[in-house]
Amino acid sequence: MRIGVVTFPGSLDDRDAARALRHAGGEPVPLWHGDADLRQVDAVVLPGGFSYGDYLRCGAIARFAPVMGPLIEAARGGLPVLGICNGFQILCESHLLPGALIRNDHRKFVCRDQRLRVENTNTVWTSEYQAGQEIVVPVKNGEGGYVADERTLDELEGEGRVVFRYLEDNPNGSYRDIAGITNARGNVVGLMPHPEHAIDTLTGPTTDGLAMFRSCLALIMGDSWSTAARNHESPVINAEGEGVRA
Amino acid sequence: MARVVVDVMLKSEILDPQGKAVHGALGRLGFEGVASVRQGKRFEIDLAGEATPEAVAEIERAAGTLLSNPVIEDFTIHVEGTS
Amino acid sequence: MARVVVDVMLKSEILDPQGKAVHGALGRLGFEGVASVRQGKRFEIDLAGEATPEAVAEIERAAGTLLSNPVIEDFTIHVEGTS
Amino acid sequence: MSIDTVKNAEVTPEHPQPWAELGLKADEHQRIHDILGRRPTSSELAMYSVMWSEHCSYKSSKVHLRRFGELAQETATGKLLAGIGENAGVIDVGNGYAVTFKVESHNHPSYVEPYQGAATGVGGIVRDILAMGARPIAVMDPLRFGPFDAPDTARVLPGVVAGIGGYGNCLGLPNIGGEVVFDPSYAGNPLVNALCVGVMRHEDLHLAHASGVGNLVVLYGAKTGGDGIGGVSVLASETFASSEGPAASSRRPSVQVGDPFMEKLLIECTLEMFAERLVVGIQDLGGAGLSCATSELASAGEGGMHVVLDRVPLRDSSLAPEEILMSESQERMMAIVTPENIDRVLEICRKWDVDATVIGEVNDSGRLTIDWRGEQVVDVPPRTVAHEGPVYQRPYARPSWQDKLQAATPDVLARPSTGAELRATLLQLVSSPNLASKSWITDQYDRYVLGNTVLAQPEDSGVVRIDEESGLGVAVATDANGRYTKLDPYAGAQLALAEAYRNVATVGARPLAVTDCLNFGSPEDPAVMWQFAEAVRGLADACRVLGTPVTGGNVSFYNQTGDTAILPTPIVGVLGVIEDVSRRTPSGFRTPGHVIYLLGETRDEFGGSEWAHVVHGHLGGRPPLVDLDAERVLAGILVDASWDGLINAAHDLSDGGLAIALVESCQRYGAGANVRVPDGLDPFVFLFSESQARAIVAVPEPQEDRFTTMCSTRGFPHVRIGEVGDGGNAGPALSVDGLFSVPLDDVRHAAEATIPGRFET
Ligand SMILES: Nc1ncnc2c1ncn2[C@@H]1O[C@H](COP(=O)(O)OP(=O)(O)O)[C@@H](O)[C@H]1O
Ligand SMILES: [Mg+2]
Repeated sequence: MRIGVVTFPGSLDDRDAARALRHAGGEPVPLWHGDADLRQVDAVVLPGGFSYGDYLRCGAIARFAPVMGPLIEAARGGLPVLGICNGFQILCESHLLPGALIRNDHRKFVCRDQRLRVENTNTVWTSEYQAGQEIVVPVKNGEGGYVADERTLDELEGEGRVVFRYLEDNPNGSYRDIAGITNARGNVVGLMPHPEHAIDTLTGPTTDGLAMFRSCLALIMGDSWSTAARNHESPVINAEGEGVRA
Repeated sequence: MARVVVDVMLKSEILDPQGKAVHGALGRLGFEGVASVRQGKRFEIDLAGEATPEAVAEIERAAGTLLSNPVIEDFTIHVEGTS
Repeated sequence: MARVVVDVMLKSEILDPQGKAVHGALGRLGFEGVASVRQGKRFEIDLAGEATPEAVAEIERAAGTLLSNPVIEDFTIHVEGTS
Repeated sequence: MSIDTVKNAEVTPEHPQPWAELGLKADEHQRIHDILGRRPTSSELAMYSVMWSEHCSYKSSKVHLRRFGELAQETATGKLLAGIGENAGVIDVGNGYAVTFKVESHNHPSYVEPYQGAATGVGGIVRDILAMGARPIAVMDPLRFGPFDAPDTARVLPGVVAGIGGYGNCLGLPNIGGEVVFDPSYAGNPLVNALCVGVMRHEDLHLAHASGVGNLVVLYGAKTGGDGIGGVSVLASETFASSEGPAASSRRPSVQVGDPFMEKLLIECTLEMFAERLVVGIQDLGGAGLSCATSELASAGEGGMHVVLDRVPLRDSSLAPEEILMSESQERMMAIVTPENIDRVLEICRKWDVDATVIGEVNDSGRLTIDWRGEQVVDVPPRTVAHEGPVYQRPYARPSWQDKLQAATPDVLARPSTGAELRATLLQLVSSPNLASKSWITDQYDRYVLGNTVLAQPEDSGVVRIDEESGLGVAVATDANGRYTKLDPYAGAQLALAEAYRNVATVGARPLAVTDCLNFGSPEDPAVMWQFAEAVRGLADACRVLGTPVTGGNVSFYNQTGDTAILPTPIVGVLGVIEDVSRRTPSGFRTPGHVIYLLGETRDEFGGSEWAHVVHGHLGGRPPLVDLDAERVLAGILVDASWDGLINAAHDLSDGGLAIALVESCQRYGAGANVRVPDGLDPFVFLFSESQARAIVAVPEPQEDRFTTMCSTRGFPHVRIGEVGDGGNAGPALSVDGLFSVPLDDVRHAAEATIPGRFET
């Protein structure tokens, strides 16, 4: 299963995302920010890092990279896209996801192992988790405070689009302890924590991150999700999280 | 050669941790009488040519797309000296 | 209630990576005619009372110590509306 | 504008020059005349003055550092692939892999502008590692600050930490360890040392040579601005009516702003050049900028180089040639490339959006010649600039106060004896700034990026995997104890090495090689110079015994305010290899019932101890005994026991002694411990002595016999002091039989409240 990993100037966790995909049984395909070409991948991961130094605003400059043109269009059409940390920031700047990420409330970069609750397993990227499952994944960011206006927040909560929530203490002042969200369709997910750094207990605190990549692979393999995605059809996701034709 | 200045501030309803910190620090420095502090960004954009209405309009477009994120920020723009 | 604004910019001879990045992005986005971009900080300080000379002097002191590092930055201060 | 050309210099011998303002001594100035057979041009004077400065020429330390060169240039794994003199030492770690590492100081800039000073310190050491042909894979940051409560410490520390994190995190380099120590002597002289580790395949090793007549000199990276040329700008001002007149000096900042994003691009595009074998020689631009890079490359290569200065891309078009030569603008590299490869090199730079310019050519003239606006402004033998600087035999003498200091032993200090007193002492130490948890600081550093970090703070050493197939990895630790070194510089330096060596072995890695950053006061003070000479002698002697060569390092002098120098602080970094990182030994107790052994001999040693410092504010006597043979045997046991799976936790004993080590091992995973004082040992000495060559280990009961046999056959002292405990429903606790018991929650609170309580705003 070919899953693209985009490298922007300043991307840092792109190799790590590729490694995680391999561990999960997928085939990572490098995508270059400068090429407006998705190379026929079945899904895309926007990795963490400091694209363009995170100058101006995190993700603000990367959003305009050539690769983002086809990516935004395909994501609107249903292509599975996961944005991790900087990737999440880019998805928000691209308006594929609502809200924005600002400076941590304590104004320091924070790197630590973070407990999260999986709030929604009906997305392309979370179907392999149990509803309400608690996981521990590293969080590392300086501008990870999720903010949006009340209306948007209520809407997200109402539609069950908060995918991950911080437990114990909120590492960055995110409104309503939001760690990750999805679009209405469940194919685009963004989160600040780093699942790609929780794939083995040698280099990470847990293996809790693997299920995120497995979820997507399961869907792609389990059914013609990828064709559906490429044909920009809207698949329905059932409780078990397997993609089935509408 | 003209200079266009774009000021970008977080919307008032968005929490501003840096402003809050500065406010606190001012307090600790024994400076009373501050009601609130907001911290934003200032862009000084030097144009190669004159600040023609077209040029300024261009910068205004950039300010609304690149320099600020309308979801959380507002911006103001002025040609230097004419603020 | 008065507002004092402090603008902090890197000294002109100091490298400004952020301004450089913005300049580059403007170019890629097809905004022509920009000679240079500098990015700095803008502090909007709302006073509980009036902007008395004493108050402004106080803030000026803070601007030179807390809000900027004279080694690499310059600041300008003005009372809003009277910039 | 008038340019001081070589021609002009020949015909105006009397022309006054500000050589003194540039820090040159009269005899040094004369030597330049003798070398050139004429007065130097302003550009040449600038080059010599900065290259002959203490920082670049090591003129005060050279005669002592020779001792390191006399060590056998080989490690347990074979000959060094590169040693002292290169940008960094290179060590063979097997499987065709080589690693390079080096620690450097950025002390003064970090005091003036904490964030940028520390940030550019990281940037500089990373470029050194890159210049060896290696991919940087981790950084570490040994730090020293003034009094914990001093207002200025609250300015410096948060800025320094944010700067190290800001730059390292943005580069995508995991921070895997360091130190944070507070002492009044560092007020006004904080120490910001930065260490970087890199990895390469043997065949990728690159050296700073400009060889191959006709090869091209490529400058790439950031544009050149007026950064960091403070002193030199007198050249650009009054004395030489250059473009902007007297304003110049004031306009030249001596602090630089780093651009980690540019550095990240520099790394990726440089590694791509290496991968395609496009680079003949390479050099980073650090202190002394182009002066250093051009003269060092030329003198290490064919011996000749011609540069056209006008081609250097400038950020500030008003710069005079001497300023361009001096500029310390960050994020720049210089590569020597054959004409066939130049197009490909420029193409790679374009791909990464990095400016690259051919500014010159290698020749066999034996001279470094530089043109500016069509005229020659530099014509010098490069060796005389780069390698044949002045060498001083600075006078040194054991200070008169040394005897008094050593006579003031801690034996007179009141000691805790009852259980309640010992418990209180423990909590007092745990919450003291130097021993308290540093997580408020280290949580600002990314330790996960690159996905190969196996151990990082608060472990004894950082461990990174370098080969995913075989699990081959390296471990690095840095240490230095300024109080020990003040009491006895010779022993103090050896103890720094001993602790770093021990820390590496504690995680299960075989110690191989050393890098060091020698932070001292003014070399013009004979007492300081004596401390320095003794420390170097001690370190060299200890390296000989342990078989760990010094592969490179850095000297930082003039760390003093007025006549008071900092505590002599020889930071020692040790690198070790571990064949399979999955065998590493963590420091934390996990499994209740595992048996805790104390390895090594415990003596009544409190000179320079944390206890004397925290409880009595006392510094006197002698540091703990140095026993390098014991360190060696202990290391062997820790490494083999880890490989054979005999131990599942190990922690070395250092500051604060056994009590602190136990607390740290319990804290890690929240397991308790019940220990007993061995017969014949005083409880206070047992708990708080800082005797060296010691460690604690947790042994699974089935392995106990094999483990004790290993220790006995090697004749190493080992005593069973207790077991890892679950604490039962009372919750985990650290209990010392018959004396006291402390709930871990109390300990954690004591340990974790201190640093945030001071710096969280
Ligand atoms: N500035 C720092 N940066 C990164 N890690 C640090 C820093 N200061 C302390 N640490 C880490 O905290 C842990 C405890 O430090 P220390 O007590 O000095 O270790 P040790 O006594 O074993 O040398 C070590 O893992 C060390 O690497
Ligand atoms: Mg240790």
